[in-house]
Parts: sequence; structure tokens; C-alpha cells
Amino acid sequence: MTTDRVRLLADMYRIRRMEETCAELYGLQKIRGFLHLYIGEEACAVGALHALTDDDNILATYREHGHALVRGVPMNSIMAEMYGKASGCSRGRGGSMHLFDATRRFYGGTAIVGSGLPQAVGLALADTILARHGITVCFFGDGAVAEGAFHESLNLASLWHLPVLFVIENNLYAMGTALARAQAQTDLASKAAGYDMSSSVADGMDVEAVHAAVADAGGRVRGGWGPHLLELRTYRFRAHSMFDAELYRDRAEVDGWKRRDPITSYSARLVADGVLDQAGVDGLDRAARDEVAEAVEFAEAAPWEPVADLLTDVHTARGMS
Amino acid sequence: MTTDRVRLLADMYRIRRMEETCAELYGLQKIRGFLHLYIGEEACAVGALHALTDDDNILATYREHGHALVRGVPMNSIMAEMYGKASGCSRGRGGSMHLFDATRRFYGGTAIVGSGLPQAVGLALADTILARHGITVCFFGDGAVAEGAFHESLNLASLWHLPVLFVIENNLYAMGTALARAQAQTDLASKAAGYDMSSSVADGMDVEAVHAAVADAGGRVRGGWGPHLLELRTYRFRAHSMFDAELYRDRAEVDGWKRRDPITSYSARLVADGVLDQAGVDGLDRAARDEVAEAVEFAEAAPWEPVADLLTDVHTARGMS
Amino acid sequence: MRITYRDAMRLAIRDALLADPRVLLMGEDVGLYGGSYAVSKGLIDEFGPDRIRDTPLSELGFVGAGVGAAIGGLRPIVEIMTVNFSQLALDQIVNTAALLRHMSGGQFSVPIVIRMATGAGRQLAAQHSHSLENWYAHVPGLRVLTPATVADARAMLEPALADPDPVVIVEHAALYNIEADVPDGITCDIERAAVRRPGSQMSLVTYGGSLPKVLAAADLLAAEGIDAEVLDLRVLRPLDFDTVAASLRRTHRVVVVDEGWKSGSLAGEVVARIAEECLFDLDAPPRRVCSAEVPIPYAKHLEDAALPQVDSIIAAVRQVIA
Amino acid sequence: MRITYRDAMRLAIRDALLADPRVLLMGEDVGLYGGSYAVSKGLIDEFGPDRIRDTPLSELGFVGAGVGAAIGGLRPIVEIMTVNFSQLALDQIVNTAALLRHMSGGQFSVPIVIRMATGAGRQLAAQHSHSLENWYAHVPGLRVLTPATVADARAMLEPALADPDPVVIVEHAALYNIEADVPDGITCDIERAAVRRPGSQMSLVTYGGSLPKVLAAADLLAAEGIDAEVLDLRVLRPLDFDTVAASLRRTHRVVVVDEGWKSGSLAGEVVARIAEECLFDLDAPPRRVCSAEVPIPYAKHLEDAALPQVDSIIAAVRQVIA
Ligand SMILES: Cc1ncc(C[n+]2csc(CCOP(=O)(O)OP(=O)(O)O)c2C)c(N)n1
Ligand SMILES: Cc1ncc(C[n+]2csc(CCOP(=O)(O)OP(=O)(O)O)c2C)c(N)n1
Ligand SMILES: [Mg+2]
Ligand SMILES: [Mg+2]
Repeated sequence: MTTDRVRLLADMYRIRRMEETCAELYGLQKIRGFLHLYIGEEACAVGALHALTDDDNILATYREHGHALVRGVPMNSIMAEMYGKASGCSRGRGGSMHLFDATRRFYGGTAIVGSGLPQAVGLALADTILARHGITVCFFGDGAVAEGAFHESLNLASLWHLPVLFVIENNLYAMGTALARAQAQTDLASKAAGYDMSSSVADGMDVEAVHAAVADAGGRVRGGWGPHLLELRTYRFRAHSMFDAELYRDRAEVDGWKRRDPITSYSARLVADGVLDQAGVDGLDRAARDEVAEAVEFAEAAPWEPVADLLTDVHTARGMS
Repeated sequence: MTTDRVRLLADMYRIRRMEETCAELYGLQKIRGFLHLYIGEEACAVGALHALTDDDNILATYREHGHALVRGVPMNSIMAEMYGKASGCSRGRGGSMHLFDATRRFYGGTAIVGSGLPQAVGLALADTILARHGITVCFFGDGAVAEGAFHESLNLASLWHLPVLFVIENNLYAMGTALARAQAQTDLASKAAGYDMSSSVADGMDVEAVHAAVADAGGRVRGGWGPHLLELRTYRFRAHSMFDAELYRDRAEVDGWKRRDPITSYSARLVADGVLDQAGVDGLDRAARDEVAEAVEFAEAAPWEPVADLLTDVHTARGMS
Repeated sequence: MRITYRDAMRLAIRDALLADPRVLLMGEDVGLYGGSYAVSKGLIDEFGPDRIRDTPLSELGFVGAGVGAAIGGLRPIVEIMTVNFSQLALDQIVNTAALLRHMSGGQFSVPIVIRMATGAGRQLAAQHSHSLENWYAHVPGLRVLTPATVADARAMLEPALADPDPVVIVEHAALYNIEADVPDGITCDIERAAVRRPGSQMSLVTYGGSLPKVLAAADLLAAEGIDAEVLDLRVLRPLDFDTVAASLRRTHRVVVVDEGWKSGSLAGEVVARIAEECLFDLDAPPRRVCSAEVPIPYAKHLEDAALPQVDSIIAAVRQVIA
Repeated sequence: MRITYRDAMRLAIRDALLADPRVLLMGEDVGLYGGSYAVSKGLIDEFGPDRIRDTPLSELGFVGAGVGAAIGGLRPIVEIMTVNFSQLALDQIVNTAALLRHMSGGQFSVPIVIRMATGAGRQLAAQHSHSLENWYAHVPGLRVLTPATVADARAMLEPALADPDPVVIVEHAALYNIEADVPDGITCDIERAAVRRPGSQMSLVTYGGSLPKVLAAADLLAAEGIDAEVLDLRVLRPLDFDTVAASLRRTHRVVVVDEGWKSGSLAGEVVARIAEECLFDLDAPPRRVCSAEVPIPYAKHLEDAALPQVDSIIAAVRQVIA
């Protein structure tokens, strides 16, 4: 799988460089509102989405830039969305937290913690009834596990034996709340037992481990064995959003995790395995930077939605249904 | 514990006879609205409440006549409440589903499935902070286990190490929905593990088994070991409410459970053990019937709340706080 | 054909299930139990448990699943047993179903129909007696329908399911037993209010479970020589204000009857629109007959006193006509 | 002392914690994180994690726990991060906190204060920009407060906590950074609306986050020779309508400004009350300036177009005065 390994690394670079630029653009007030960076967690979205097919449905959270990009949403339209431009993947109405792409079965982008889970159950129900073959993959954070929506959704999916892969991106914090201060039972994967559901855990800093875990769990779900709960153990390197003073965690802890940076470690691995040389790695990085530069250019030049269109698509226009 | 055993039986008779009369009064339209009978499940409330103290807080559901009665709410004021009279324990405003008694720490009586659980967490928090010694005991049905409120409350109670005893009265049905059609994991007690909580199961048709289980679990909770989940396996002999055609279960199943009637079986046991003779049993029954007759008389004679008082106690009257 | 409102709903659901394989009914006890108001009785035998799908007690979960199913191409009819429990599911209705089309730049449809029983009057006490129509009517992206007649119960579901956007249908529980003759092939315009009784001296505006009371009041008033027009709003969002305004411009007097608590009620919205758009058509201050601002009590005499009644409607009309 | 609205809230919470050992603050990230709007920053150091209690993401659970704690004798201040998430907790607020005293025949008090941030204007898009005040103002048993000034932010909490019944305090997020001098020992009457600017020709009625916009509009209007009175409702339930009526009886013209969507808004309730009680005092139809009936979009120019603005307020005033 030589090519695939390179693409895994390439996609991690694309996310990283895109988001670094987003952070700068936030400083320049080109991007506004909330901006939640995925930096440090790239191996999760990249490993997972490379193990899925175009027929699968994807749901994510407000920390979903990476998922959208790897799913194939063009960086131009993601960047334009962050700018609030009409060429954005949600016409500039959603911004960072609400990236959508119907053609790619990318169902967003929700800013209500836990709200994607029940919808994942419904999407899988639709696939089952309409005899489509995809599975539904729902990403959410460790914080969402405390929500009633988690409990109700896992029960429904298991009770109805639906093809849903629930993926916890456990980055150990929900905003400023460490896992152990939110969960009586911090072994999150173990909660699947309460729903008679299978579960597994993977290292969310290792893109191949994630890929293998999702391929495995996804295969199980695809094979009709019912839903599955997968916990990815990961860490966000940046603040929760751009407004966070990070009073709740130690510099040393952050640094410790940064030493496990999924991109540097995977770059080193591919070089060690002889898949790439350093120039090859640098080439991926450069390509990512170029793509980002172009996306920024695109977003800068993109048009605004006319104010006159404000009310379109609240309801479907009459006679258009 | 000779006396106690007689009181257990006496209280089961009191509930049974009271509710049988309620069913008749419903036919006579003296009692209106929803009426959910506890008949068949009496061992649960009786066994449990006899194992608790006056300092403990009790929360129950709309199927709470038995809990209220055993807690010490006078039958007169329960019956008057069912009539909607001003002498009722909620002044006639609550009816069958909303029996309350602040002096006895009986917090009702809620008609929203699952809504008592978060409140139980809060009551226990108050006790802890105010250094009171009671524990909080929250009764709810198997149906409530599917609600998000169950999940959020068990996690909170365990995370905060609060003295709550959660008691599932698992009567195998939520209205017409059999447990296996509502829960992917039908071993309800096992769900405690997801919250790092201890749990146990007891035979809800056996009043002494319930008493022992609650004494045991209650002692654990009282001792500061954190919350506990207790599942009582029981069965309701009557319809869910007075509007239920019971299309969802077999006569044979109901009859099978009726052969395990907690009152007849416990009567027989006390006779066999020589605690009572048949005349003694009949005496308890007769005393219960007499108490019910008197309660009906009381309720019949009781006054209605004046319509002019309709708006009192929406807010506290000014200057009265 | 003479049928009850309950039958009418069932026939409408049955027609929808027969017409479109993407339609399913889901909710608590819609299947084996036959529906808590017996609306779906028998349907599970005809359509099976996949299409008449019993759910656990998980309002947020199964309404959200309905939303997801709609996004995924089904046409779910999701029954929330009563509006009281719909509070547990509001997030999915308001934050996803209502917003998704606009927020995604028009990419996604959420063709879900959410049905719920509502209202007081059966001594079910405070937690089971809410009327929260104006909460839903406040939210852009939702269509809110209130069938008040057997005919509307029969005919509203089809256009509601044809709507590519989310529709909330609120059924007053006191209506399930009313009966009427309903012709075959009857249709319903879910854009327009309906004039239920023409009249010239007074406009009585109402919807849902209050309609029978208002019609009864109008009959009694007619006997006194007061000729009142009765309007059934039928669609609470988007409100068909034109029909209200047209009536008012003829009658110059209006009473709005709504079982919701007066403050913050839908009746308030109607009166506000009247004041904004028809101020100089009014010959007398408008009046609202709403529920008293109190949790609805169990005791019958208190519950009666808390709710709009024929008497209180007549009293309000007399004030306005005086 | 010159302080921000945020500081004022924090000082009020701190005073309450110092004054009464039964008071605690609980909610998501109120502790170590310092509050998502930094309102409670530093309090955990002073009062410890038991009284500044971080909760998991479980809105229904921890609000219900707050309700139980209040019933059990504490005086909890429960922070729901924003009104948007309060939908998940509504059942506990509406079906227990609001109903319990009445439904129990007066036996139980629920002395809880529920604080939540609200409003749009910071490009947070549709799911984070709701204004749902009228949902809460619709419910008997609740008191709904909207501090719109630094002084009210400083002084409202004390009487709210002294109220033996549930109080919802809605804080517009756009206000947290405003500054003002606030004298020591300032108090607040949580029964009454406040006249923020006296005037004779026009009543501008508003509350919460719209107050600064309305005051700015009034200043610009004054420069044009239009003397507008600005009323801050301050308490949305029970509404102090007397203050509104008194103003209107002098000015005979009114514009109500409210960031909620127009249909079903609190502004509608105010206009309805005016029509019912002051119809013949009006020289012109009342007008509402509300949010457009659309999920609030992210893009700034669209968000601006969706919300009440100084310009649109002035335009409405001109229509009413014409
Ligand atoms: C229902 C709800 N409650 C609160 C919030 C505010 N909030 C946004 S993100 C967040 C933390 C979520 O943590 P987690 O689920 O672990 O995801 P992460 O941000 O770590 O990726 C919170 C509390 C929200 N958006 N929705
Ligand atoms: C939140 C909510 N959803 C639905 C209902 C309607 N309902 C009342 S009782 C009931 C069944 C509850 O079953 P269970 O919890 O097992 O208690 P049981 O009646 O068996 O004692 C249902 C669905 C309700 N009251 N509240
Ligand atoms: Mg996290
Ligand atoms: Mg049950």
C-alpha cells in the first residue's frame, strides 16, 4: 500500500497547513466567529476516512475541517466558507462549524454537542430501508459521551441493528473539562457493553492504527454485525477555540503529546521504511502549502451572497419541491 | 423481626385494597384523568420503604400511590387528592400522578418519564453540602432507562459520589413496549458498569427480598460508597392505565405472574412460618378495607378548593418569602 | 363517510404508507399498543414493525433519528406522544430540522412530519396539559399545522408529507372523538386559514382544540343576534394573516381564542399583526381568550376555570361589541 | 467603580457566594476554564470546586440536579452556556421548576437561578444565535430577567436569589464587554421596567442586547428633533406592562425592538397588550423591529441584515411618526 501511505501523510499535511493558515486568517479577522482547530488530531480523520467508501455517510462536529477536506470537499470551497463567501460549501452561511457537502455524503458540521448521533441512527435507518450499502460514520468528542443523546442513540442503533460506526475522538478534554472530571467511567469504549454493542480502541496519534481500526470496525458494521463504538485516543495541540486561555492544562502535558505529533512521526516512519525520502516529505508539505495559498486566493476573490438572497432556502421555494 | 413482617404484609394489603377501590371509583368517574395502578408490584414499594428512614428523600413516578402510602402519607389525603379535593396531599391540583408530601420528604409523583432522576442527584447534592445524613431513593420504570436523563443522572451521581439509590421497577413493559423491544441490553442492572457504579438485582415479587436488597444497597450508599443501581424484577397485573386494551401481552403471561402474587405468597409464608394464622391475615385485609372505606368517606366529604384560589402558589405571594 | 378525527388521521397515515414506500410511522407505542390515542391501531398488522416502528422512550433520540432518516431520503412520520414530551426533542427539531436547509446553503431537505397530541381538558394535570404551539410557530424553517376538523385530519397529512421541509402537526387530544362526514378525495390547503362560519359583526379567530368551543359560542351568539365569523387559522406558521385581515376589514371587531397561556401566546402574535396592519379598521380593542397563567390543575372545576370556555368566549365578545 | 458587564456579573455571583453558604454556581466550564464568557474567572480559586462546580455536558441532567438541589434547600445558580443548549434542559425548567409549587399545592419551593447567554451578532451562525426569550416568558411559574446594563448585571442576582421561585436570567453575549460606573450598594427592582431615556414623542420599548442599539437610535433621532423615550422591559415575565402603558399614554406612538424572530416574539406580546389596553391612545400603528425570519447566517453582511440595527430602528420610528 505504498501509494496509500503517501496519501495518508499528504492529507495530514493538507489539514495541518490549512488550519495553520486559518489561525492566521483569524488574527487578520478574515475568518470570524468560532474556529476550532484540529491540529494534533489529523491522524483520526485521515486514517478513518481513507478506510471508508463514497457510499458511506459522514457526520462530524464543529471541529470538522479535516473531515471535510479528506472527504473530498475542495479546499477552495472550505476556505471560502470560512470567509463567509457565496462560493463556500455552505454558501457562507455556515462558516467553520457548518461545512456541508451533500454530493459527498458529508452531513456536517454541527455545533450542538451530541446532536449528530441521533441523526446518524436515522441515516443508517434510511440506508437500510432503501437497501443502500453504505455505513454511517459519526465522529464526536469525549465530551459528547456525557450527553443523553449518546445514550439514546447507541441504544437505538444497537436495538435496531443499524450500520453505524460511532467514533469517539477522545482528546481528553471537553473545552476545559478533563475527562476524569466529566466521566465517572473514563474507559469510554467500555460503555458499549451497556448497549450490547462491540467496541474497540485505537491510538489516534497513529494514522495507520486508526486506518486499521476503522477498516476493521467498518468491515464488521458493513457485514451486518450491527453498530460499533470505536474510541480514538488523541489530543488537540491548540486551544479549544480561539477564545481559550488554556488555564486547565499544563504546558508539560501539551508538550508531551506534541512529541507524538502524528505528522512528524509518520513522516519519519515513511522515511525509515524507504517509502519517501526527506525531499519527498518536503514535497508533500510544499504541495499542501501551495494548495492552501490557492485556496486563500480563491476565497479572497470569491463573491459574497447578495443580501437580497437572505431569505432563500428557509423553506423550499413554492413549486420547486 | 416478627412485627416488621406483619407490617410488610399489612402495607401490601393497604395498597392493594386502596387501588382496587380506586379502579372502582374511576369507573364511577369519581377519579378522573390518568390512573396507573401498582397492583402486582406492591412488594417493591413496601419492601423498599420499610428499609429506609425518615431522613431519606423519596422520588417516584406517576405509578406512586403505593410509595406515598407506605411513606406515611395518610390514605385520607391520598384519596382526597385522587378526588381532586382541597384536603388532598397536593390540594387536588395534582391528582393520581402528583402526590406530594414535603414533611415526609416525598418529592412525588412526576408524569414525565425519567424526570425524577436528575432531581434525585440534586437532592443528594443538597444533603451532602448541607451535611444531612439521609440518602435519596429514586424509583423509576424499565422504560425510563432508555431516556437520556437516566444516562446523565447516573454519571453525575457517580462522578460526584452522591448518596443516591436508583431503583428500577422493571415490570417488563413500558406501556405496550416489552423490554426487549426497547433495550438492546436487557440486563438493566449491568448498565451501572458504564458509570463505574455498583448494582444489584432482586426479586420484586418477594417483599423480604426487596427489603434485604434495599437495606443492603441503602447501607452501602449511606456508608459513603457512592450511588447504587438496584433492579427489582416485577410485573404489573393490570393495564398500564385505565385506557389500555393490553394488545401487547398474552393472558398466559399475565396469569403466570399472578401466580406469584406478592400478597398471597407472603400471606402463605407468614402463615407457614407461624407468624400469623389465617384469621390474622384476614384481619390485616379487613383493616385495610376499613381504612379504604374511611378514606373514601373522607374524600367524599372533603371540600373543593375555591375557584378564587386558582392562581395562588404560581409564584410565592409577595412579601411571603 | 362518517368517521372520527382519530379514524381520519389513521386513514391519512394508511394512505401515505400505501402511496409511498419511503413513508414510515415511528414513535412510542405506535405499533403493538396501537398508539396512545389509538390513532395507529391495526397499522402494524398491515404494514409490519419496520414501517410502524415502536421506539423506546428516547424522544431526543428517535426524533433525531427521524430527522436523519428524512435527510437520508425517507419520509418519516414521527409521533411524539404529546407536546409535553416534545420538549425533550426540541433541540433536534429546532437546531437541525428547522435550520438545516438554510444553514447548508440549500443542500439538504428535511422532509419529516412530526405529529403530537396537545392540550388540556381531560384532567391530566400540569405536566400533561401544555399548549406550546407558539414555541413552534416562532421558529423559521418549520411549518406548523393544527387540524381542527375531521376533514383536515383526513386531508392534511398528504400535503405535509409532500412538503420537502419539516412540518409539525399538533392534534388536540379533545378532538380525537369528534365525528363528521368526510367525502372521498377531500384535499386541504396547508397555506391558508379557513372560514368555518361566515359572519358580519365580529371575527372570532382560533385554531385546533378551541374551534368547537368557538363555534358553539358563535351559535349561542347568533341566537342573541350577534353574527360572528369564525376563522380557523389552521396553519400557525407561516401564518395566513391575509384571511384574518380580510375578515377584520369587514367586521371591525375581533376576539382571538387560544388554549395557550395568554402571555407569549400565538393569540398575542395574531393581535400584534392586527394592531400593526389593521389598526384603523378596529372599532374596539381586540381581546384574547386564553388559558389563565397557571399550571393546569387536576381538579375539574379548577381546570375548567383555567381554560377558555364557551362562556368566557361569549363574555369577551360582549365586551368587544359593547 | 468602572466595570464591565462581565465583571458586574462576577461580582454579583461572588457577593452571593460570600453572603450565603447555600449558594453554589454550577455549569459547564464555570470552574477551571473560568466560564465560557469568562464570567466566573477566578471564582474556583476562591470558593473551591464544590461551590464552583464544573459539570459534564449534560444539560438536562445538571439543570435537573440544580432543580433538585433547590428543592433540597440550596440556592443554586445554574449556568447554561447559551440559550441554544437550554433546549436540552427545557423539560426540567418547564415541567418541574415552573410547575412544582402550584402542582404540589404550595408545598415546595424551587429557588433556582438559571443563567444563560443569548443572542447573535458575533458570526456564530444559526445554531449559536438564537433568541428564545418568549419561550420562557410564556411559562407561568418562571420569572424571566434580562439585564441590559452593567448596573442591572451587578444588582439583579441578589433579588433573583432571594426569590423563592425559579428565575431565568438571560444575558446577551454582546453586552459582556460594555463598561459603566456602578456605585456601591446599587439595587435593582426585579418587578419593574426601567425608563432608560425619557422622551415625549415616541416610546421605544426593548430589552437585553437590543438596548444599546435603541439608545443609539434615540440619540440620532434626537439630533433630527425626534424625542423618543426608551423603555427597558428588564423583566419579561411577569411583564411590567404598566410602565409601558404609562409611556404610551404620553407619547401615543410605539416601536418595539426585540432580537427574537418577529413571529411569535416577545415584541408581539407587548404589541398585543398595547392593542388590548391602549388602543385609543395610539396615533399610529405600532411597529416591531425584530430579527428576520431566517436562521441567522454566519457571513457578517447577512447576519447584520438579519438582525435589528440602528438603521432599521430609525426607519421604523420614521414610519410611525410620519
Ligand atoms: C449541547 C452543547 N453544550 C455545550 C456546548 C458548548 N461546547 C462547545 S464544544 C464543547 C466541548 C466539547 O468537547 P468534546 O465533545 O470533547 O469535543 P472537542 O471539542 O474536544 O473536540 C462545549 C462544551 C455545545 N456546543 N453544545
Ligand atoms: C418523557 C415521557 N415520554 C412518554 C411518556 C408517556 N408514558 C407514560 S408512562 C410510559 C411508560 C413508562 O414505562 P416504565 O418507565 O417502564 O414505567 P411503568 O409504567 O411500567 O411503571 C409512557 C411511555 C411520558 N409520560 N413521559
Ligand atoms: Mg474532547
Ligand atoms: Mg415498566
